[in-house]
Amino acid sequence: MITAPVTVPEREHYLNASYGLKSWLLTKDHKRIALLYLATITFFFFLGGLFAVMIRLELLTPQGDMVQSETYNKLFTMHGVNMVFFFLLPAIPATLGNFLVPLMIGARDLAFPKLNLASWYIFTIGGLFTLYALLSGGVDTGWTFYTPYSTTYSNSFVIATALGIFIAGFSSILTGLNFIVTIHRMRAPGLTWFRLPLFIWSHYAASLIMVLGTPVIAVTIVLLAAERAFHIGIFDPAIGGDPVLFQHLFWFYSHPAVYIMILPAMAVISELVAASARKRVYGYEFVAYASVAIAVFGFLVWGHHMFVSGQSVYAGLVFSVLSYLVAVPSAVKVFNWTATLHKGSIALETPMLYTFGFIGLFTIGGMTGLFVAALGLDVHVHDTYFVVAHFHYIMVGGTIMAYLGGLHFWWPKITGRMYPEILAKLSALVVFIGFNLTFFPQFILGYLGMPRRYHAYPDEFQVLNVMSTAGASILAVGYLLPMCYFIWSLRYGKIAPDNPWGAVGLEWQTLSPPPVENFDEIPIVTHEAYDYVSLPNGSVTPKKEANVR
Amino acid sequence: MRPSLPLFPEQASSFAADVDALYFFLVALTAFFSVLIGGLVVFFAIKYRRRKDSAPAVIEHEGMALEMTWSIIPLIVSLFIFVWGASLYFKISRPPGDAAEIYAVGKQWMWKIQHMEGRREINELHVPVGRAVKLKMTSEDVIHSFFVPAFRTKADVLPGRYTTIWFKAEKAGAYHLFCAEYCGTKHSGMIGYVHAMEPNDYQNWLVGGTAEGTLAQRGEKLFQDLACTNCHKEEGTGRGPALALIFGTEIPLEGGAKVLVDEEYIRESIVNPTARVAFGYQPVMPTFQGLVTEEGLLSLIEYVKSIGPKKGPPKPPAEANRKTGEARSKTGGAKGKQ
Amino acid sequence: MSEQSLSEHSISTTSYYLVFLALMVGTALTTWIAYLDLGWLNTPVALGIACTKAMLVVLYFMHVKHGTKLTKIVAVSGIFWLLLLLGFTMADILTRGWLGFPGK
Amino acid sequence: MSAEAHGAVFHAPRAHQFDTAEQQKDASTLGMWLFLVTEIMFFSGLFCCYLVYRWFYPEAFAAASHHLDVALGGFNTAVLICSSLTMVLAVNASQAGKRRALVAFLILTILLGGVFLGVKAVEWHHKYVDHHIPGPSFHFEGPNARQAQLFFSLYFVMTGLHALHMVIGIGLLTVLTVQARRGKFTPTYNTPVDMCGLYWHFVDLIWIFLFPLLYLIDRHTK
Ligand code: HEA
Ligand code: HEA
Ligand code: HEC
Ligand code: CUA
Ligand SMILES: [Cu+2]
Repeated sequence: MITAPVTVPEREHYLNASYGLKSWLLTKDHKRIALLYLATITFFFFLGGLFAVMIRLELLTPQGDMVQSETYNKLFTMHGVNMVFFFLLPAIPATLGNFLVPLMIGARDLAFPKLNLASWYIFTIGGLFTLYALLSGGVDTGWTFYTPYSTTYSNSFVIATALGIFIAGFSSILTGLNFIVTIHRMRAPGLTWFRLPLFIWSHYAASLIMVLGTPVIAVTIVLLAAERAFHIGIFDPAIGGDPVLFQHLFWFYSHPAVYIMILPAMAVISELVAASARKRVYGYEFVAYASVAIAVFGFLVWGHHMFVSGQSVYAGLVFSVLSYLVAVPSAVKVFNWTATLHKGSIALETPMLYTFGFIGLFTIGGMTGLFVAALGLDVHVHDTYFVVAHFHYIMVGGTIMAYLGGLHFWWPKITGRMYPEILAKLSALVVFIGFNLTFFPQFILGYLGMPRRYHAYPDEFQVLNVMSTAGASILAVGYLLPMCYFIWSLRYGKIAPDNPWGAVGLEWQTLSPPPVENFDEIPIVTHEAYDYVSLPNGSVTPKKEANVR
Repeated sequence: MRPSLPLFPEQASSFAADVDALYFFLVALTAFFSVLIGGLVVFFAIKYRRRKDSAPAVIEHEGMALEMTWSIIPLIVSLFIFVWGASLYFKISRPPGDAAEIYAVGKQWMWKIQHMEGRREINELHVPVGRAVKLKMTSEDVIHSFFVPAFRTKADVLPGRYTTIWFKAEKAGAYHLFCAEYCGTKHSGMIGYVHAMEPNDYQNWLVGGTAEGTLAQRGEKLFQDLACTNCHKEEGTGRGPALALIFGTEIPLEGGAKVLVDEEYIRESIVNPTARVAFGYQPVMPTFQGLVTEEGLLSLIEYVKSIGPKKGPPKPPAEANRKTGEARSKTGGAKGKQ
Repeated sequence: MSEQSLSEHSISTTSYYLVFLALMVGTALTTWIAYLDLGWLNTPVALGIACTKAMLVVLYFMHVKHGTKLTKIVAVSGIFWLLLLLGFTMADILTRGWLGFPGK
Repeated sequence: MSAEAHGAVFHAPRAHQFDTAEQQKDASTLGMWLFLVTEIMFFSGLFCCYLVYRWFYPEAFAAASHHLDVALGGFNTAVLICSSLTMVLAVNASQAGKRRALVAFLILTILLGGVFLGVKAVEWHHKYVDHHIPGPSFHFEGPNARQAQLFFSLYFVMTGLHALHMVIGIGLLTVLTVQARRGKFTPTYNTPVDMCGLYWHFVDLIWIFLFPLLYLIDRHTK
């Protein structure tokens, strides 16, 4: 696939406006910060992936033969911590969101560019803390840090890891705060709330959670660290502390946090569906409100992680019924996306393949959420591989699919280069197959009763585990491919036009890659989002006409 | 060994089939919605795929009716699942009145089981088939979780607190017992077997144990060894109240409140005696925290439960209730961490 | 003119002094009441006074009274989410043992 | 909030991403309020622990609370309220363009904050002397000694984090004072003073709740 490097036409844009490491490390341009984040989280993704591969290799055989059980426990903890806090939470908001929110609302930057840069530094410092914990021996509490194991019994680097998460939490808060203020205060003239792309609505909703939820995990971690360091006994049963209280505080954040992970993915899917079908998203208002509903009601269901924890039966009832209520807006979204395709004009490029993957896998993942939200059934499947499969279906099958789809979709805008289409389609297929082979057997394993966080397991579970491991190796190939061809395309990719997909968002009205200040002239918006009627057939209108004045 | 590929766990408890019914319903529902949505997506993608000459997308009229349909149907379906799941949950949570009691203590990384009749076992639990069994559980260190897949039930085991789990085995056999809550290095080694036995075999097994006496007898011995008798005299003449027949009753506390004497309260009275002080007494009882193991505590509790008016045969708690004429009330229960 | 536009309304300093006075009185009051036996009412009354004081600070010192609607919404949502955390946690704590079995 | 209407005059430094100074100020205010909401949620975790444990162990909490010094706590409450007053007067002065008054009120606020921290330090020292610092050396006379430790754990975490906020606030105010002396703030540009004011009042707010919750539990029973 090696072709001669294509020379870039001399035009100033955000990538070539200044050169040198300093110009990147001190940048206040949201687009460059997005790329800084992209690099950082890619690192953490592959680190987390490396742990995943080691987990899967260990589970190839029933005996705990590849690594010691201490090591195994550290592997899945570091896998979960890395993937959740240092990859998936910032994955879409801090990269695509950071890049696109100002572009989509016709702003020159986020409201607080310095905070934005600070958030990246904070994130990186948090990551370094966790890396330090990892290199000096790791941590073995599970990503949930349940007390009193984490406070009193674990001999690993709990405080350093927790501190890393604490610090990274502030980057999340800053990102969310920045988005909310930007969306409220920086919209281009004429861009009313109901003309906003759904990408913005979803990011707004996710930002609400970041702002409202993250501080609670922060203070919980402070208490955890204080208890561990000084034995002050906040959660210590020996002096009357209640370990279940820790779980309440932990899940008050960590359940809504799963919606921080899925809402931005839904944001991407709404854009991809509309652009690929060249059609307004069906039921725009419903999809928009559904985002906010998920964010708000998502705060009321955290106790569904605690159905067998010694929480009261009545609290279990409340949390269960609310979990079902919060599932409905997700269902509404799925149905509306499907309806958008009806009578669309559907392009089957790579982003759309990932979109299909997302819709299908999110449906399965979400529906299995209904299994685990069913009180009587969760008693059986709680803390088994069924739950592991449930959340990987949503987080890997859902969010990562959307993330990859979004990366392909906006890659031309971000870099000014096209990715290789055929190779991309092929890897989308590899990811899809590898994914299902990895995680579908885990549903069965879970219902059979294989508990999670098990280093060794009874023989009868082996066949399914072997399938899962085989799938993971296919999945690894599927993730390495895009990384390779994306890097390849930076130099050798075809030069991208300003609007390769014929889409109508404001971000497509500016150049690829965008100029430093995003727009030569701040657009005035007179149309609702996805107005493919006024721009028939998605034709690329000359820039000046793009937004009728 | 020939590889085997099981797809479904054995059903060995009274509610296993009920749980599976809900499971199969949900599997069918998931299959339905996944096929529906996946099918539609693929169908539309093919039918309306963009060709060189294909017409632009058709903007449809957006019907409120459609939106309502696909909001309300999932709502109804999911509430239906909720009700089903919840009723099952009550069934799984609430042991029948005649359930036999067994104590379990979780500890890094083993299960210690105590039968009332005196037998003790580690990582094994023998239960009779056809009889409901209720386990009172606690932990000596971190949180564990008692999980028997074939019985479709589990419950976390917490330090400093008692939790309950119950089941009725329906089929003789040996079933996996797992610890399902991550508890440290050998979490995956904290496993064992539940042996469900025919009632006769079970009786034989029960009496086959060591001659340590019943749990209550062991408790009585401990009660003497720890010199509890110095203060808790039978006639109530000591510095502490007489403990006969208090189990299951409500007793007045210093400060006007009342408390239901249950396992939790007795445990608290021993490890943290001054937290709630019986009416008319001084807070002089020393704490025994650290001096008694969780198992010891269980035997003490069992002893307190068993003390009758005179040295008679141990009375089951239900009977004690009736004697004192006090009903177990829900609200009067310990306000603390039940 | 621009001053008006930027700082919305300037509250007169007298109202600041009045609020200050009310806060001081509230502090004295709450301390005094704590030494009276009101039965179960002691804590609610103390919290009531604290809430009133907090309201005064938020409305006058923090200018929410003359702030935008959005500011009000943001301030209220903070309190609301605080109550969510407390309320739903207590939903568990208060109902433990309702079934009459330890842990249920 | 039409920008054109008032946007005619601004001497304020305006960042490139904003169209008008008003938009910038609006954004800062909203951002600050959102930040305060995160602060509320941060403390809410502590209030949650407090509520649960006080519900579990009312007697222990009352007994432990009686070891706090109401006089010092009350005095500190008054000090903080005074500092809130001086802070709001500082904001007022900056809006009116009175540089002298602004600097004076800022310094007063810093001093009051210092007094609060000093008194706090004295209180903590008492606790240290009395072995009421949670941990291995904790000692408490009377029943419920163990649960009393829970109270003191929360007491220290809550007042400690509150004091940390005060320290940060004093740091910010010091920077402001220097800037104010240099005449950085004008009637049209005083956002930083405003924002610091909001922060300072928030810290006061937290204390308004901490005082009755920590110091005044069942005082009448003693
Ligand atoms: C991005 C992440 C993400 C998302 C979006 C979700 C979404 C949901 N989750 Fe999941 N969950 C996790 C990540 C996520 N979860 C993680 C990480 C854990 C484990 C944590 C740990 O213990 O380590 C977990 C665990 C978990 C549990 C605890 C299980 C246990 O430990 O025993 C529960 C219980 O209720 C639950 C429920 C749900 C529900 C009801 C939804 C709903 O929001 C899903 C809604 C979606 C749909 C319903 C699909 C679309 C709908 C249709 C196609 C139409 C048909 C619909 C109907 C008929 C209703 N999840
Ligand atoms: C965002 C979240 C996320 C993501 C993306 C993943 C991705 C994957 N996860 Fe993860 N997982 C979690 C979140 C996630 N997981 C969480 C929260 C837990 C619970 C932890 C706990 O219990 O505390 C968990 C637990 C968990 C378990 C259960 C462990 C146990 O309970 O004992 C398993 C087992 O199969 C697993 C597997 C996988 C696999 C195969 C992938 C694959 O998708 C990964 C694919 C990626 C790769 C394969 C990388 C490819 C690259 C290379 C291999 C090259 C490496 C090279 C260099 C570093 C240069 N995960
Ligand atoms: C120094 C004397 C003393 C010793 C020794 C003592 N107790 Fe007590 N006990 C008391 C007093 C006094 C009370 C009542 C006040 C209270 O509730 O704390 C009491 C209360 C109790 C209660 C609660 C009964 C009720 O009516 O509230 C139980 C149960 C109990 N003790 C069990 C024991 C056990 C078991 C031991 C030995 C391991 C023991 N006690 C040792 C003095 C003692
Ligand atoms: Cu015990 Cu896991
Ligand atoms: Cu959840």
